[in-house]
Amino acid sequence: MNTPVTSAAQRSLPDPATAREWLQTMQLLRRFDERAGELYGAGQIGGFLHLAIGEEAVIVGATRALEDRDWLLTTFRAHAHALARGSEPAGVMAELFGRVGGLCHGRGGAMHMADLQRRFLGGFGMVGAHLPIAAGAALASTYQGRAEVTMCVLGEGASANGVFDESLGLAARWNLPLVLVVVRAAGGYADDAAAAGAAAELQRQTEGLGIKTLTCDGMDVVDTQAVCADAVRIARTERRPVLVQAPTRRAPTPTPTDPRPKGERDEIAAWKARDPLARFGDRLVEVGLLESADRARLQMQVGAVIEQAVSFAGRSPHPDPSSLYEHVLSPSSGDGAWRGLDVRGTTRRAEVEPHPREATK
Amino acid sequence: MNTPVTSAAQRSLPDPATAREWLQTMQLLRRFDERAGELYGAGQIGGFLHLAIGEEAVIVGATRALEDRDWLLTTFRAHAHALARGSEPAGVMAELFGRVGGLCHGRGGAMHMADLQRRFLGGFGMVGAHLPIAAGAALASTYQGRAEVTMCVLGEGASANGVFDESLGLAARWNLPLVLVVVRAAGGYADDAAAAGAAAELQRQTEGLGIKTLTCDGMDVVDTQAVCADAVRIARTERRPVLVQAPTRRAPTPTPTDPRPKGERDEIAAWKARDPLARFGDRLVEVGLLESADRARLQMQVGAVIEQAVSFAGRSPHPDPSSLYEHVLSPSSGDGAWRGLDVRGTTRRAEVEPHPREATK
Amino acid sequence: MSRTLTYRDALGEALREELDRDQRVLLIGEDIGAFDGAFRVTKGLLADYGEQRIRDTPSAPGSIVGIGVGAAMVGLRPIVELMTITAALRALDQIAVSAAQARFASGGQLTVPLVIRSPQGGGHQLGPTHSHTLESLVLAIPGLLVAVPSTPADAKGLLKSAVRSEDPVFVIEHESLYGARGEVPEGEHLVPFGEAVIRRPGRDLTIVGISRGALTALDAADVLEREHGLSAEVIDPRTLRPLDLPTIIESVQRTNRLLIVEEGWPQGGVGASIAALVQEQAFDYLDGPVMRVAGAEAPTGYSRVLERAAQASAREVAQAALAALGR
Amino acid sequence: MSRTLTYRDALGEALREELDRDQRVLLIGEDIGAFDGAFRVTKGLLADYGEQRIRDTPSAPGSIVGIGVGAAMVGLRPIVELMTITAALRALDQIAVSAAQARFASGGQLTVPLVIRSPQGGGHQLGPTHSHTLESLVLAIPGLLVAVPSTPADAKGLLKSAVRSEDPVFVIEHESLYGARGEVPEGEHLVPFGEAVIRRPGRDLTIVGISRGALTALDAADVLEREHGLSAEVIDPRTLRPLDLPTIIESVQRTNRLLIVEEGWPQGGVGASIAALVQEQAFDYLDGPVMRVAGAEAPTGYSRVLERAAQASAREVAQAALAALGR
Ligand SMILES: Cc1ncc(C[n+]2csc(CCOP(=O)(O)OP(=O)(O)O)c2C)c(N)n1
Ligand SMILES: Cc1ncc(C[n+]2csc(CCOP(=O)(O)OP(=O)(O)O)c2C)c(N)n1
Ligand SMILES: [Mg+2]
Ligand SMILES: [Mg+2]
Repeated sequence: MNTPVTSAAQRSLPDPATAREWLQTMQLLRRFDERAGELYGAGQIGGFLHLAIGEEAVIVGATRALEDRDWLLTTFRAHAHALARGSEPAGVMAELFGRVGGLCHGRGGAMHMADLQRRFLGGFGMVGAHLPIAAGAALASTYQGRAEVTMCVLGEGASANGVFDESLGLAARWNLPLVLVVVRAAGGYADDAAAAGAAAELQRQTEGLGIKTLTCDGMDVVDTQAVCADAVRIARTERRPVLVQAPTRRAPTPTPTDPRPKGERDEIAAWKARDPLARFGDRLVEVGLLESADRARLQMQVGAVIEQAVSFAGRSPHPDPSSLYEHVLSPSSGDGAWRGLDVRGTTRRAEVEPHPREATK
Repeated sequence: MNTPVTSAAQRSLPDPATAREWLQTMQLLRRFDERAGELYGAGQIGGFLHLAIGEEAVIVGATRALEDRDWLLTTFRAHAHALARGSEPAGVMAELFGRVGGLCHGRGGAMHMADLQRRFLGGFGMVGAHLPIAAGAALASTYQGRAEVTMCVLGEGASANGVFDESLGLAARWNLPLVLVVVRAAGGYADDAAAAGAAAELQRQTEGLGIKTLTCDGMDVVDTQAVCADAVRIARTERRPVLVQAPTRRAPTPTPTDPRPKGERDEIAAWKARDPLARFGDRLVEVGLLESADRARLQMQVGAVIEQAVSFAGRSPHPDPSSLYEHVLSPSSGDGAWRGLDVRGTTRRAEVEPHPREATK
Repeated sequence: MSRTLTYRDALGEALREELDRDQRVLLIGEDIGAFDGAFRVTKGLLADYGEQRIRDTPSAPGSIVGIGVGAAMVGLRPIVELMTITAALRALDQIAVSAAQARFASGGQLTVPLVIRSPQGGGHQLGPTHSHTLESLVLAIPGLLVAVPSTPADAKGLLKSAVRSEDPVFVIEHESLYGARGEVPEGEHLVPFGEAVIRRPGRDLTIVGISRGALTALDAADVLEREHGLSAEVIDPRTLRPLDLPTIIESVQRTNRLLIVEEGWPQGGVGASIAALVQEQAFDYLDGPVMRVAGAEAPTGYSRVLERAAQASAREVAQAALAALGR
Repeated sequence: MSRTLTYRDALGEALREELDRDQRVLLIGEDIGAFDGAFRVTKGLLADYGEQRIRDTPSAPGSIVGIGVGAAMVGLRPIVELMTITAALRALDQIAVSAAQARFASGGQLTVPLVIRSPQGGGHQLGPTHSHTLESLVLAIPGLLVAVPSTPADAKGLLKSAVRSEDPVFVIEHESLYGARGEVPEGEHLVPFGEAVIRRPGRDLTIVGISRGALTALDAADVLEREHGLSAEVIDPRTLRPLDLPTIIESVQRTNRLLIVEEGWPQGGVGASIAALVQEQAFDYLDGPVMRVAGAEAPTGYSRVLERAAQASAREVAQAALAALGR
C-alpha cells in the first residue's frame, strides 16, 4: 500500500537553494514536533497534540507546490502546516502554549491554528469539516476571477465521511480549482489505514466521482512536490478539482495523543530506514548538493529558532480571563447590543436598571 | 438517459395469474393517485402529496421482487409503496385523510407512512435519511442469521447526499443484504434529473464504492421485476449490497405538490405513449394473456376498492386532540414519570401540589 | 415609500437589492434557481443574475453550508438557503462549529459573513419532518446571530441587515407567513439587530411573541381587550441574538406580568430562556410567575387536528394571559 | 456488593453485562474495537465479543446513528458511540427525526430501542471543537430520553437502564469524569429514569447540578457550610427526560431558594428550562429569583485560562448561592 508509484530516485532535485530550504523546513517541522512532544509531557502544552513526525515530506512537498496567493486548509494536525506555510515558529509555539502571543492568541491551539496573512485558513478539528470549506474558498477565488488554488490536506479517515463525496461532487460540478491531498498515514489513529487495498479503493471512489486522481510518494518531498505541483497546475489552469493520494508512515513511536498501536515495536527500526527527513538529507549530501557540515549547520539554526520560539512562548502572557468574549462576535455586532451572557448567578443583574429592594406593588 | 438497457419486449411474461396481479396492482396505484389528487384538490388531503403516476411499473416491479419476510423502505413518495406492499387501501387512504383509521392513525401522512405488519418501515421525509436505516435493517437480519433482504427505494436526488456514500460504504464493508432501487424520474421535482449523463455518472460513482450496479427499465414492470429479483437474489445469497437504477418518467401533468416543470406541455402526449400501465395492459391483451373485458373488470374492481377506501377514510374519526402525546414515548417510559410538557401557561400547574394563595414566608 | 408586499416578495426584494448593491453577494441552495426555490422566494433570480450568482445545488445541507463558510472566509457574502430547517440538523456542525466559531478560534483573524435562510414552522400538515420550530437549537450557539421576522417589512429589513453583518446570521422564516401581506418600505430598509419592537402598547401585562408567535400574541391581545377590557403590551424581539432584553424588562417593570408565546418545543426553548432571564433580573417587579405558551412537547402529527392541538390558538393564549394575571 | 470503580470502568462493566445478558445488544462506533474506543470505555470488548457485536466504523456520525436506528427497528438493541458530542451535530437529523420520531410518526408501530453514548464537556484544553456541553440541544427533542450520569454508579445504572428502554436514549458522559472513582454495585444495578437523587440534604437553599455540575454543586455546598454556616440541598436529576421535577419543587418548597449549575451555554440551556418550570410552578414559594450558573456564552478557548474562565468554580458557585440568598 505504501509502495510509491514513482520511485524517489527518479525525480530530479530542484536547484540547491530550493533543496536546502525544503530540507531546513523539514528539519524545522521535525525538531518542532520533538520539542513540542517534550513540552507536552512537561505540561506546557495541553489538549490533543497530533504530531506529524514522518509527515515532513508530504507537508513540505505539498505546501511547496503552492504560490503565496493560494489557500491552505488542513486537519487537527495543524501546527506543522502553519510552520511549513511560513508562520513564525514563535507564534506557533505560543499558540501551543495557549498564550496571547500565539497565532490565534491562545484560542485555537494545535488543532485549530490559522494564519490568515499566509492564507492558511486552519486547522479544523472535526474530521472532514474542512472539505466543503475548502471548496467554498475555491469558489470565492473563481467567482472573483482570481487564479488562486485552494489546497485541502486531509487524512484518509475523512474519505468515508459523506462530506467527502458531497464536496468533491460540488467541486466537480462547479469547476473549482481545488487540490485535495489525502495523507494516508499507516500506523495512525484510525483503524482503516490498516485495511489492505484502501488506497486503490479510494482511487476508485474518487474517480467514480469524476475527479482526476494522482498518487505521490508521501515519504519523498521531491516526488510529493512534483505531483502536487502538477495537481495545482491542473486545478489552476483547467479549473477543476484534483486529488492527490500520499501514502506516508508516521513514526511508530508513541506520541502524546496518538497512543502507540499494538505490535509495532519492530517497526521503529523499519521506519527509521524510511525516515523522509533523513533520506532527503542523505540524498542531498550524496549528490553533492550539500556538505555534511552544512546539513548540521541548518539543523543548528533550526534548533536555535525553536529554542527562541519556546522562550518566546514561555514569556508570552496567558490571555486575560476577562477577554473571554473577545472574537465571539465581530465588533460590529458586539458593541452595545450584545454582550456574552455570562450567567454566574449575579453578573448580569447589575447591568439592568437599579433594583428596588421591594416589589413595586 | 431513459433508454432501457434491456428492451421490455425481450423479457418474457410471468404466469397469467401473476401478470394479472401486477397489472391490477398497477391499476390500483394509478387510480388511487388520481383519486388522491382530486381529494387533495378538494381539501380532504393535506400536506405534501407526492404522486407516483408513471412510477407504477418500478414500484410494483421492485416490490414483487421481494418475499414477505423482506423489508422495504422508501422516500416521502410513500403511499404507493404501501399499497404495492399490500397495505389495505382503506388504511392508506385514511392516513392521507389524517384519520385514526389510517395506517399510522393519522400521525404520519403520505410522506411518513409505515406498515410494520408488512415489513414496510416507511416513508421517510428527509432526502436520504432512510439509507443508513435500511442498512441497519439489513444488519439486523444478518446479525440474527435470517436470510431477509432489505430494499430501499430512493430518488436520484439522494445520491448527491453524503449519506448515500456513507451507507453504501458501510453496507459493502459489512456485507449487508441491501438492495437500493434508485428511481431516476425525469420531469420531477429536482433539477438534476435533467442533467445529461447523470445515470452513467451515478453508475460510476456507485461502482467506485465497490457496489454491484444494475439497470432496469423503470417503465416496464416485467423488466424491473426481473432485474430487481436478480438484485435481491444476489443480496440474499452473496450477502452484499446491490444497486439498481431505474430510469422512469413521472406523468408531466401538474400534481398537487410537484408543480409542473416548464416547457413540458408537449411532453404529455409523449408520456402517454410510454405510460407503463397502459403499455403493460396492452401487452397482456396482445399476447392473449388477458381479455379486454378482463382488463376492464380488474379496473372496475380497483375502482370499487378505492371508493370503499375513500368512504372508509371519510367516516374514520379525526384523532382526538387529547391523544397528542400518544406514541411520543413508549408506555414503558410514558407511564408515570413522563408526560408531555404542554406549556399552555396553566396546564401543568394543577398537577403540582395545591398552591397556597400566599407565599409561605 | 412603502407598498403592500407578501413576506415572500419582501424577502425576494431584499435579495435583489443586496445582489444589486454588492457583487460579493451570491446565493447557494437546493433548487433555488431553475425551480425558483421551494417556496418561490428566489423566483426569477436565476434568469436575472445568472448561474454564477444563483447556484443550484443538490440536497447536501452540510456541504452547502460549509461551502458558504469557505466562500465567506475568502471574501464573499454568500446567502445559503436550506429548504427546511430540519435540513439544518444535518448541517449543524457546519453551522455551530465552522461558521459560528471560526472568528473565535482564529483569534479574530477569520470573518464569516454568511447568511443562512430557512423556513420553519407548521401549518400545512407536513408532519414530523417538515413542520418543526427549531429556533432554540440555533439560538443555543454562541457566535451566531438569529433573526425571526414576523412581518414582511421585518423580513426585508432583517435579511438586508443580515447580509451586511460581519457575523454569521441564521434568518429563520416562517413557512406559514410567506403569503402574508404587509407594508414594506421601498429601497434601503434596514432593521437593526437587537432592537425589539413594541407591536402594541399596553398596561396590564406584557406578551412577548417569537416569530409567528408575535402575531398570535397580537390576536390574543385583541381578545383580551374586547372580551375582558384588558390592555396587553405585545413585544416582538425580532432578533434572538442579540436579544433586546432591556425593552422586555422595561415593559415588565410597568406591567409586572409576562407571558411568552412561542411555537417551539418547551424544553430549552426560547421562552424558557427569556423566562429565566426576566425572573432573574426583574423578580421583584413580577406579580406572578413568567408564563409560557409553547408548542407541545411532541413531534408534529400530520393530522390537522393534531397539528392544531400542538399549537395554542389566540384564544388559548388569551386564557393563559388571564391565568398569568391570576384570573 | 459494591467496589470502587472508575466511571470509565463502570460504563465498561454495564456494556459487558448487557452484552452478556442480551444477544440483541451490539456496539457500533468509531474505533471502539481495535482501538478500544477514544476514551477506552470499550476496552477489550472486541477481543471478548468479536466483530459481529463490536463494530468499528469510520467517521460517519449520521450514518452510524441511522444504522443503529434501522437495526433497532428490526429487533436489535444497538449501542452507538459517537466519539465526541460535537459529532452528534452532524447526526442530529438522524437523532431528532429518525430515532426520536419514528414511534410517533408510525402511530406506535415502530420502536427504536437505541442507545447513543457520547462524551461532552471541557477540561482538557481540546478547544472549540471537542469541549462543548450540548445536553440542551439533545434535551430539546421530544421522543428522546436523556441521561447525564455524574457518578460511576449512575454511569453503570443509567446505561444499563438505557439498554432496556424501549425508547431511544442519549447517554451523555462527561469527558472529565472517566477517571473519577466511586462505589459501584456489582451485577444487576439499574438506575431508573426520572428519579432525581438528593446528593446532600439541606435547608437554606436548593442547588440543582447537571452532569458534572452536580459535583461542583457539592463542592460549593461544602464551601457554604464551612465558610458561611449555610446548609445547601444538592439535587442531581440524573436524567433530563424524564425530569424529576417533583423532587426539585418539593425541595424548593422547603428551602424557598434555587440555584442551578450547568456547564452548557445559557441560552436555551437546561438551567433555563428548569428555572422557567420552577418559577412557573412554585412562584409563591420562592423568596428570590431562581438563579443559574452556566457556562459562558462563548466557544471554548484552547487556553487553559480561557477554558477555566468559561466555567464557574465551586467557589464561584458558592458566591452565586450567597447572591441567591440575598447576601
Ligand atoms: C467528526 C469527528 N469524529 C471524530 C473525531 C475524532 N478524531 C480525531 S482524529 C481522528 C482520526 C482521523 O483519521 P484521519 O482522518 O486519517 O487523520 P490522521 O489522524 O491520520 O491524520 C478522529 C476520528 C473528530 N475529530 N471528528
Ligand atoms: C434533507 C432534505 N432536504 C430537502 C428536502 C426537500 N425535498 C423534498 S422532495 C425533494 C427532491 C427529491 O428528489 P429525489 O430524491 O430525486 O426524489 P423524487 O422527488 O424524484 O422522488 C427535496 C429536495 C427534504 N425532504 N429533505
Ligand atoms: Mg489517517
Ligand atoms: Mg428524482
